Amino acid sequence: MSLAAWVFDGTLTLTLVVLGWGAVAARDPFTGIVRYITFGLMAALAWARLGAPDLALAEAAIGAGLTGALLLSTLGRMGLRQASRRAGEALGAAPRAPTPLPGMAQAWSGLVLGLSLAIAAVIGGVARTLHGRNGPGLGPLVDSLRETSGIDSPVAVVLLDLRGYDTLLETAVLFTAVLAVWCLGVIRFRRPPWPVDPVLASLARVVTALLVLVAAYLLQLGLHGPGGGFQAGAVLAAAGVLWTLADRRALRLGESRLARIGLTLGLGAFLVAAVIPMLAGRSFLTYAAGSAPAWAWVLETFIAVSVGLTLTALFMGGLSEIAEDEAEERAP
Amino acid sequence: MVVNVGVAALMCLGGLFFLAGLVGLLRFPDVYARIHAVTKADTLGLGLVATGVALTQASPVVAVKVLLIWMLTALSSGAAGHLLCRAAYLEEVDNGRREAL
Amino acid sequence: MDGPVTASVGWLVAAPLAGSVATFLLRGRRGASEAVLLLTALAAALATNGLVARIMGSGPYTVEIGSWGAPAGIEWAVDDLSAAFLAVALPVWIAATIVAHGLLHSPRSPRDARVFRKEPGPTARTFWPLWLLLWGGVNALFLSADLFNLYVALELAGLAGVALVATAGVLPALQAALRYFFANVAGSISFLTGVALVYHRYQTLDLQLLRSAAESDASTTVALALLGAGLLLKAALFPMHAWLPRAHAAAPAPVSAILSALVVKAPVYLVLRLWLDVFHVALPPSVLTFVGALGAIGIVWGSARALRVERLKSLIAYSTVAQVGLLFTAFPIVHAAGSRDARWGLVFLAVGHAVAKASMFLAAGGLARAHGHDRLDQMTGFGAREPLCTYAFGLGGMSLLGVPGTIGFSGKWLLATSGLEVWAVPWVVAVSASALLTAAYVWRVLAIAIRSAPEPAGTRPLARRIAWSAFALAVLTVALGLGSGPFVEPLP
Amino acid sequence: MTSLVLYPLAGVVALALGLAGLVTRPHLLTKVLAFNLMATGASLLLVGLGHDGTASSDPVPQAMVLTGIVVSVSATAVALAIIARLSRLDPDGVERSD
Repeated sequence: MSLAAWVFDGTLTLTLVVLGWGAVAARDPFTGIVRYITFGLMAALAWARLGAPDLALAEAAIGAGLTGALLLSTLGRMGLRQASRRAGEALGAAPRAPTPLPGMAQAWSGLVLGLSLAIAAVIGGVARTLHGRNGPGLGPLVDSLRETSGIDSPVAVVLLDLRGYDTLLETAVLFTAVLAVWCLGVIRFRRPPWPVDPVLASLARVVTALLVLVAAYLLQLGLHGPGGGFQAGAVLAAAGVLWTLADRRALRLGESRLARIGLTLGLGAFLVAAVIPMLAGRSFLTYAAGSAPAWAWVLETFIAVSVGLTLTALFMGGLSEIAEDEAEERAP
Repeated sequence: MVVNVGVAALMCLGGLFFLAGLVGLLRFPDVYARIHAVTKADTLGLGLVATGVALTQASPVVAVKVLLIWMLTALSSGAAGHLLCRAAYLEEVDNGRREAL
Repeated sequence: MDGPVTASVGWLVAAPLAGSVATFLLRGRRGASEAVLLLTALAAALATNGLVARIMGSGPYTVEIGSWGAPAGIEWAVDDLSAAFLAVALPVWIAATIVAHGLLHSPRSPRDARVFRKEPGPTARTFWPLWLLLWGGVNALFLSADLFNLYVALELAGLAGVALVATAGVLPALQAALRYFFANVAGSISFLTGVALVYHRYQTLDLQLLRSAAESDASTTVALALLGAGLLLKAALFPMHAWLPRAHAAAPAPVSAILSALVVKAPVYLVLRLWLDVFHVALPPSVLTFVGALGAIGIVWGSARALRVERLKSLIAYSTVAQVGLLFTAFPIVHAAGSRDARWGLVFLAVGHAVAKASMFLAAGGLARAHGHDRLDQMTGFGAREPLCTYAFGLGGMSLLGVPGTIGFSGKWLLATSGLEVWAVPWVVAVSASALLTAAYVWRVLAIAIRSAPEPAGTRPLARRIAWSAFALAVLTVALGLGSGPFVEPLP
Repeated sequence: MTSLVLYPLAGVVALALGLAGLVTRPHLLTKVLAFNLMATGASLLLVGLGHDGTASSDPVPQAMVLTGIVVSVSATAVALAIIARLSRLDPDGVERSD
């Protein structure tokens, strides 16, 4: 048993390290992105092995899936040729001066890699002494507080009640990302897209319905076991991405008032949950006794909607109407 | 016992199909053949493995879920294979092979 | 225990975030943004007022978010240190908001229109929501007493900062924003790694519990190094400073003011909190010597660059590199002296820099708007044209170099006297010498201001509220300076 | 010692490889990849250290990593939007495009 575990864990971690390095060291970014997506899927396996199904779901959907889709669509916006040859290297910095000595660049890379690995060795040494030494952490305490709170799932009770404030700020980070992407304006793909494929269009219809169902299922599961608002939102975002690909005119997030409200639902609901107790003289984000499950349900639902919309909006990129706004504002 | 042997056989057979798909991916000469190898063999392989897993489940609900996963994968990998081939065709990847279709 | 006054701290985070959502949703309504900004500022002012009153009255206190308490829940902890930063942050935010409003809504020069016609720049649509998110994020940083929560707040403030730099929309701004981004996330992940080690070493993330549990051992040292390295990168201490001057020079002026005054100050505050307060017993003193030495090099390097650059905003940005170096030079003094005076000296220096630098950047923004550019060689004689902006810049500069009567002087005086008591002579010399270098680059600008020259073509008058906001902050450095003596004395 | 110790160690290695990539790889998209690699590495460390196979797993690091994953994708999206916009503003880049 132990040997089998060592073989399995050894293979998985080695694959992770090799894929990770492969992604970063790849010659052209496309190869790197594909390797990174594979890395993300392997990381999802690792989360499952570490007893964290919530993370496995989130990593597969967000870490591998959506991040990969974002990277690939950026590559498409940069133009394949430009992206893979030189422009990506020259952007962001002044053109590199030719290195005075041949091999200088390699020496520099080697030096940095060596230093990084030395740092890793130090952290790894400390990590080995810490691993499994100090018992279950806050697990038992969280378990004992679950009854007080009323939320069943240990991860959900941490996420929505005990450390709900972290999650509030996290929804604010998501909101920041949408605003940042929108303020940069629309960036079209380098080449006009191909006509939408009928197979893709019908797939989108079927799968979207299924994905909404899956999202609802994950949402309902979230208060009792693995799943919840973020995972459900990620699944909704997958539907949104598919829909965007299949029918480019289907979603005009920024132009729809409803969609704008939807984007802010997660943060908005959290703020309401945080402020109501303050108005009643209690502390920030203190749910009234016994109402935590109800709040958690509301928050999870709103988070799912806004995460789904937010991630879709991030994938779609900026809005064309910003340019018009700009022109309007600048008229004398 | 019989079930266990059956499960093992299904899983091994599924694994073999995965292996065949992998060999095809690495060895076939052009993009269409490679996509063909992967999508077909892997879908079948996953189907066999999923059937094996479903048989081991005590709860029929979980078994149905496992088979549902297989059906979704079949749907999406078929569509993904189609889209990849279409992209390759429109982009004229693997010059010369386009006439072969 | 949680009276309304205590609980009202929450508005410092809730009000800006809610304001952000409101400005986003009410886009396009006439006067809506203004109303939301006004309400946000009012709520923040009331909360800050309650907080400072409570600190002066009954000392440090904590607020249990969700009423769970540490270690399961997250807490806000307010003491004189965080109160000082929050109290100073408020006027800086208000002044910068007024200037941002003035710059966004006053008619642009033809040159601006040409630059911005094709590419998106700051618009009311995304600017105010991002601005308020940054406000909330920075407040969250000064309040939080939980390591992981600090990580999330660092990410929120960092990402909003990057986005606000990018709102300038032009090529150098985007390149600077991207560099800022990479420095920022590298710092965040270093911090997160430190958080992971601390959690598994001490089974808690709460700073107050960590303070009593802290021990000196290998894992704590490595964790402190990782936490510190991340924060020093975000604070732009000398060899890790390269991202700062570009980002702060390229951002819209009010954004530069906030970034230099507050966003860079938050990691300095956190290093002070973690190294010299929470993990005081576990910190090897040699680390502080090292950091102090880097700070001293930073003073020289930043000032030397500030003497050479061609643009006013770059000059002020390099001055930030030098001043951050100065703050870290003071760390060994605070550690060696271990006295309340030395600590307050450092705090005065930090908040003094916040107010002074904000007023200088806002003045520079006004000057750049009036001239259509900020190239120093084509601004000769701006003192006569924009006297208020010039006074603001000059007074801010006086505070940086520590002219008696300003808050900068109080800080340096307290540091020097307590440093001399423990014979930390090299550090005292470095702190004092920084004044000479500061004087050099401030004088470089003032010399250009007072030289008489014909008005360059294309100069336009400036909206009054822009100059007045910058000037008000500059006056605040003097007010704080005059107030700082008695303010320190009566505290126990 | 169980084989689960390999996960935090792999996390640390991923962290180092990501850092090296962030510093030395010139392509901007690769830098974004490297930063994501670092984030995943730190997460593996955070969760992996608490899980030794004996105790039920600690939900607190899991919740924190869930937050971390969402924060990472937000940051990635911001960086990518800036990169895409840069590729339009850089005159060389535009001319050399297809």
